Amino acid sequence: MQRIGVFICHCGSNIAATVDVERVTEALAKEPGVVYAVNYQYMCSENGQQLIKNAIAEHRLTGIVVCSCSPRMHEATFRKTAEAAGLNAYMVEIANIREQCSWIHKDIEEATEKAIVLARTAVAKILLDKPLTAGETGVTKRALVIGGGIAGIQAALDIADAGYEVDIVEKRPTIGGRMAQLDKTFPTLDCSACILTPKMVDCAQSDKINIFSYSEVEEVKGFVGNFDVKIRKKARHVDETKCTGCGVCMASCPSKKGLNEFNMNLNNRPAIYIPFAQAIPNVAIIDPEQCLKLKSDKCGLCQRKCGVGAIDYKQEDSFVERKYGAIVVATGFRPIKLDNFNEFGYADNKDVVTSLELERLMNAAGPTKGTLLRPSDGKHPKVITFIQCVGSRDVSGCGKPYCSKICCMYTAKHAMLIREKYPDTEVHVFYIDIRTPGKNYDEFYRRAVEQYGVDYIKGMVGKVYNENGKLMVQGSDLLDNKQIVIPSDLVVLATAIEPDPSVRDIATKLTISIDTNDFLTEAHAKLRPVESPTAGVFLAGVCQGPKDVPETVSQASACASKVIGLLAKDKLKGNPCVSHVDENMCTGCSQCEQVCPYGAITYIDKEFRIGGGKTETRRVASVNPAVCQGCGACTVTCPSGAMDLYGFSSAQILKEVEAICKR
Amino acid sequence: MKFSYYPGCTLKTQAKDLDRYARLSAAALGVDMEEIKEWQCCGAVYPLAKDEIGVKLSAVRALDYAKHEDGLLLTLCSACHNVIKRVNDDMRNDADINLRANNYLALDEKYNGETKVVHYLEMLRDYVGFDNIKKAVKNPIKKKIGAYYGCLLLRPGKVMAFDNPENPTIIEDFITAIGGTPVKYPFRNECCGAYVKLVNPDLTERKSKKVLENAKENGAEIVITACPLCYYNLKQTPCEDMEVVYFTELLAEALGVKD
Amino acid sequence: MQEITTTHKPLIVAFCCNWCSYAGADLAGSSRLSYPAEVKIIRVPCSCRVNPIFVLKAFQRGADGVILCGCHPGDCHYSTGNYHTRRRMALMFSMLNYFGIEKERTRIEWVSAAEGAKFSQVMNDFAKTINELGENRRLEDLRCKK
Amino acid sequence: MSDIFTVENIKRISGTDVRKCMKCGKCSGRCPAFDDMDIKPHQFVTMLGQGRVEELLSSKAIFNCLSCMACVERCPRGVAPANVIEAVRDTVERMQGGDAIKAEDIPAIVDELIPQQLLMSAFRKYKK
Amino acid sequence: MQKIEELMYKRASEMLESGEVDRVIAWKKGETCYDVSPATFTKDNLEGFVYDAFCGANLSKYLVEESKKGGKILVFLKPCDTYSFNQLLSEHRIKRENVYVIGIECQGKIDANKLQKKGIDGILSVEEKGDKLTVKTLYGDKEIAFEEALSVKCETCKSKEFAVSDETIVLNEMRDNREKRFEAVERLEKMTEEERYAFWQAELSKCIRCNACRNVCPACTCTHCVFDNDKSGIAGKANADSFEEKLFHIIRSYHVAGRCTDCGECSRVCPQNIPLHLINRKYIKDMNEFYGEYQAGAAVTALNPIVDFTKEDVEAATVVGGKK
Repeated sequence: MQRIGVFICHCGSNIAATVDVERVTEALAKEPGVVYAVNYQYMCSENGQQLIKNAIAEHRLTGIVVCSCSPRMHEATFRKTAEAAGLNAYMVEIANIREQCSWIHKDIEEATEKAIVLARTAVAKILLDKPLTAGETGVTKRALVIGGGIAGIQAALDIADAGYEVDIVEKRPTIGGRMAQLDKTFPTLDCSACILTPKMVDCAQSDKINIFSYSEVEEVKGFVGNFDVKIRKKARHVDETKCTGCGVCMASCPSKKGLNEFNMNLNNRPAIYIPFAQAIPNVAIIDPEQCLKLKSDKCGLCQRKCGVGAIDYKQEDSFVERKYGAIVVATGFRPIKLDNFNEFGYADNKDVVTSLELERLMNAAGPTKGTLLRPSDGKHPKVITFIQCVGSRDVSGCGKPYCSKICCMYTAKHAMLIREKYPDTEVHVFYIDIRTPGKNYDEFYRRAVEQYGVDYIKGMVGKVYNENGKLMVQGSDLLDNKQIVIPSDLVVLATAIEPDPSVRDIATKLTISIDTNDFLTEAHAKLRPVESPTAGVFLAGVCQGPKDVPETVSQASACASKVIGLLAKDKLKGNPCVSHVDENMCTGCSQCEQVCPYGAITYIDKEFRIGGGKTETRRVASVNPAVCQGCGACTVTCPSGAMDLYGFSSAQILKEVEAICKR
Repeated sequence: MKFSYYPGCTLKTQAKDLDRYARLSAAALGVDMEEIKEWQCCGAVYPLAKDEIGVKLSAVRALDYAKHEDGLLLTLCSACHNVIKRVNDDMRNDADINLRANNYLALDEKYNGETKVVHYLEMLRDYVGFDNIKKAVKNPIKKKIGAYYGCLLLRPGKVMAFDNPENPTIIEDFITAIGGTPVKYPFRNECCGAYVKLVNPDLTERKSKKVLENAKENGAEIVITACPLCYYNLKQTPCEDMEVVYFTELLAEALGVKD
Repeated sequence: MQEITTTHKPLIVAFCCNWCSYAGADLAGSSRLSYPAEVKIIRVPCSCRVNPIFVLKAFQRGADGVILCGCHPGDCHYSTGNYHTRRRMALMFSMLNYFGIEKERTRIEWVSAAEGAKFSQVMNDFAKTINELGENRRLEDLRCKK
Repeated sequence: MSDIFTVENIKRISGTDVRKCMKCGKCSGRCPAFDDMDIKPHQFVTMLGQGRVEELLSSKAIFNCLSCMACVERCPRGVAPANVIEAVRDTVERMQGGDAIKAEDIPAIVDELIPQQLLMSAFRKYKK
Repeated sequence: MQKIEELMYKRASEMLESGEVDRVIAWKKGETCYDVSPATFTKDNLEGFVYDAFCGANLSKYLVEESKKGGKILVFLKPCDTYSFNQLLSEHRIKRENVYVIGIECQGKIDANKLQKKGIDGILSVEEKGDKLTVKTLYGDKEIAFEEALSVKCETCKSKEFAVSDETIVLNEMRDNREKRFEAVERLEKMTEEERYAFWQAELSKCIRCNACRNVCPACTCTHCVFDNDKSGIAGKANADSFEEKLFHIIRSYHVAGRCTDCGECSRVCPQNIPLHLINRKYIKDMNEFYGEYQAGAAVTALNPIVDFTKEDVEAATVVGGKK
């Protein structure tokens, strides 16, 4: 006979202000099976938990129902509490009377009634609960980092530093990511390459880090501690082990009209190329769309020129299968496409550029060798106008509803650098709001105004058009209540950023959730910001939300510490809420095996006594509890009801339905 | 190919050319334009106020008529196009307007935006195809031509869904098809000054002048339009060596059916 | 004579998968996006844990509407669970409708952990639909010919 | 007609939520009739939000708005300043003597080429 | 038919004699000509062996228990029964190597009830002559159209091909009337919800929970049925729990969905003449429409649509209640 205790939390006033906790306590005390019911201000507090422990001992409770916040919040807490008091951790049920009740209802009568129903439902369920013990699985002591930008690099270096193996999978031919494209970084104006490339080299030199460049994650199976990942190494048509990065092939290539992605397509590169001087790995790659040999079997010059015989036109995609204990997702971002913002004339005017393009135009390794020249005619721009919030904070459907977070700072940086290097240049910035929270950030922006004399105009630009060779920037000066037109030589659009589109595919493969803006969802917005909802998968960098370099690095290191914590364990406690089969019921029809996504079900021939001293051999299902993840697909497929799920048994759910429907 | 055709008042009076050349060209391209019966004025401007239903009813009548024909309503005048397309959008997406309009009209069967509104230019692009026009051209118009879109064809972009509202290309593609050289100029989608002509003619003249000067600066010899009001305002604006014509006139000329 | 009128209080059972929809419901809660109290949620690990029997039981015990919420297709925490749900429930709901149960009484919605607003909107909408349909007696009475 | 009623009515018939405005000024940055407006497009939105309806009703800008929809097209927040302006204009014109144009004025303005479309538009916009 | 029976008898006795098979599953005469039941025959006893228009029973299910006894079995299967046999093979309920299948000609089976309803009583024997059926009765010969006497399960026929067989005995071309298969379901679909509800309430209220449908169904081969399992939460015999009482048929049909070959045995055996096959057939029709044509039992290796899926599957909201 079960003896159930019910503990009703006030959650301060979060619950108690809307739910009459006294009435809930009285009602629950009368429920069959309930021997004790009490309410308390904060059940999750030290005192609250002590209250539960005492009650378990005093009333010889066999199970507890806590009516509080979402089980996603404190189920684990109360399981530990129960365990500490000698109960089985799974003899705990939570009635969610905060998120599903007090927070969404205003009427006390209505909320109290609903809270009572929810609590009764939990009691109905716990009466059928059974003590469960979690199984254990081993941990593969290796991590996978998806994305080789600054987030991925930092995470990999930190994990490797703790002594664990790390693989970086980067879809581009080199690691480095967006940060490698930046000229300077705010708020200190260090050269981006100078602080990034040593980290890239560290990755290449670490014996713990293995870089799969120009590779993509093909398939992910398994679960925390035991992921099986298939990696596609795309054909680069150059043998990585032989290429020395000498660059002779690049000089010899006759097809030189490829767009240089690293320079934001502002200049050209040959069909065989190394993305940039400090690329890691420093290995050439052939663009199959552009290579004459691959397209029409003509040429072959690079192969003839290559001194080490690294060119392999016949190379095909290959696959690597590896096991990992943890995965870090760091897939980064890209600037949005500007097709919906033609009022700024980006499509028609070469001298309207995005901020990332400006980074390349200012960079010593860029198309202009670091001298700021207009793309149209190669002249020095004398008047430069910046437009902020291009595509950010836009709910009209043309852009992104969020603030891209980094634009105010990099625009101030650009303005400052231009005024520093070319003091005769006039710089205007159209802004809606300036958002510079962060250490030394607002000071940085003010320097642009006070020290460098950048003209900040509060207002938005309505149209950019070409007139007499000038880019006419027509916009509002709201503080002056005027419409102004600034004839400019160069217009820079602080373009919104969005998650790299590859993240959708990765999210699907890892079964982690993505929000309406394609950012990955963290397990808890405040308390678990670097964990995904899927155990063993962590998030770093802009794939989780807009952030700048220092924030990205912090998050990457936080991810690394989570990964290290996970890999340091030899065994992981599994989820005991797994499927199990009643062999007496099982007919061996194979349908459960067909729906199991994990291959956790196999069949065995087993002898059964059938009475009269006789036996018969029947084929029955068998569940591997270490592999089963507890989705329950098999339980519904099974016509005979032989399959059931611990913790969510059919009988329990039916009782819950009955409790809810009891009027 | 058959379309129910809504000409509109102005095409029966001051803009007869716009209409006549459209019909001649359509015939040459094998498009059947069947003028709908007993059409009424579209209301000339789309009423922005949510409580204005009466002005929208004639558009709904025309739409309902076309629904019972081939479901395609062809328009030519930019203003009619704008009004009818937007009213159609209301009938599809604004439950309140839909309800009230249907209550007023008491049609046999409710009208819920089933008809597709097609502008003559959209018809050329999506049903005839500019490639086919190119093949049908007998006298290529070898001139530098500036397309003048104005406001009504393009905005609001999401409702009109005519072309990219800030970087349209449909008329430029049309110009290329009839053998001309399109001149893209930034003011092609700016307002000509519209009806304000009657109360503040100075504003209208400034706006129209800016459009023509901008087209000229970019090298246009002719400016073409689909809107009788733009046509009037631009025509009234003194600008040397700049012709303003309806696009259908050039089309008829190119197809060799201009009488 | 005074007529006693009892107003029917509708009852809606919502099965929510732990990973997406239940989290979406939590988000609706923490964002204070209300939905009617007649909606009561049962937490299941995955929408594919929902046996059609549970749906029938709910109706039989007097539920006026049953809604299943799961991760968006392709985003299932267990990879494929919601694909199974989609088939099973399309067939089961179609069958219930074949027996004359109003098709509006059953619904599947895909709500992610980030879609608190959608969760609230879905529940408001479903509750409104169920309120309009009124009391559901059909399944209960299916074998009792009056 | 009380002010609060007028404000709410203008909000209602404009069909736009002025609270969505984030005060970026893009509407006014784009407006082709900006110089002829005593109250600017972005101010219409702000002032309606503040309930400053008297000022709006006496504005001359309502007759210079071209309804070109550029402000609506470009608003990043889905606000429609042109609808607000039209709602104010309609409110003015629905009051007695509110018409901005009278039928008897027309013959003097009209030339023989003027298209019906222009007359109809003007009548719709300036007269009830 | 007489001729077929002779050939069948000949093969059965040959194979029993030669020891190729140990037992034969076929039909056996009862007290009256229409009281035919499935039976196991051995070498010593082939008495009562029959095959005529009353042999409607699907013999495949009997193999489940019979094959456990060891030895090799000869079974006679009509075309539609072969699908059930195949389906059972795919569910590992029968070992293929233990069974010798002879596919036999079938022109549709008749229902004595239908004859009796037409006022034909005292039936002694029947004789098929093309489209006509001659019934010898105590009160003289009666002739009716064969079609009018067809058992409800044979009114439409899903196939005249043998999904599996080791040999066949077919002398005449078999009548094909499969195009009408979903007509009755469609008629119900076209009704309003209220009309459908009234229809099923009228039908299902006749049910006496005799379990005949479950016991005869070749897809219902669970070791223990959920309805008999106290732990399932839905257990119960008649009236024990009103839930199960009311929803027995919905759940039963769901449990066999995707595995039901549409053999029609449920309707054939129902003492209350409830058209149970219309429930199963609705699932089949839905599956065909939603997920592509599928015939359970057509192939042993095929994945049943209820355990299969595609990423582009239709949503319930767009298909339930038909497209509007």
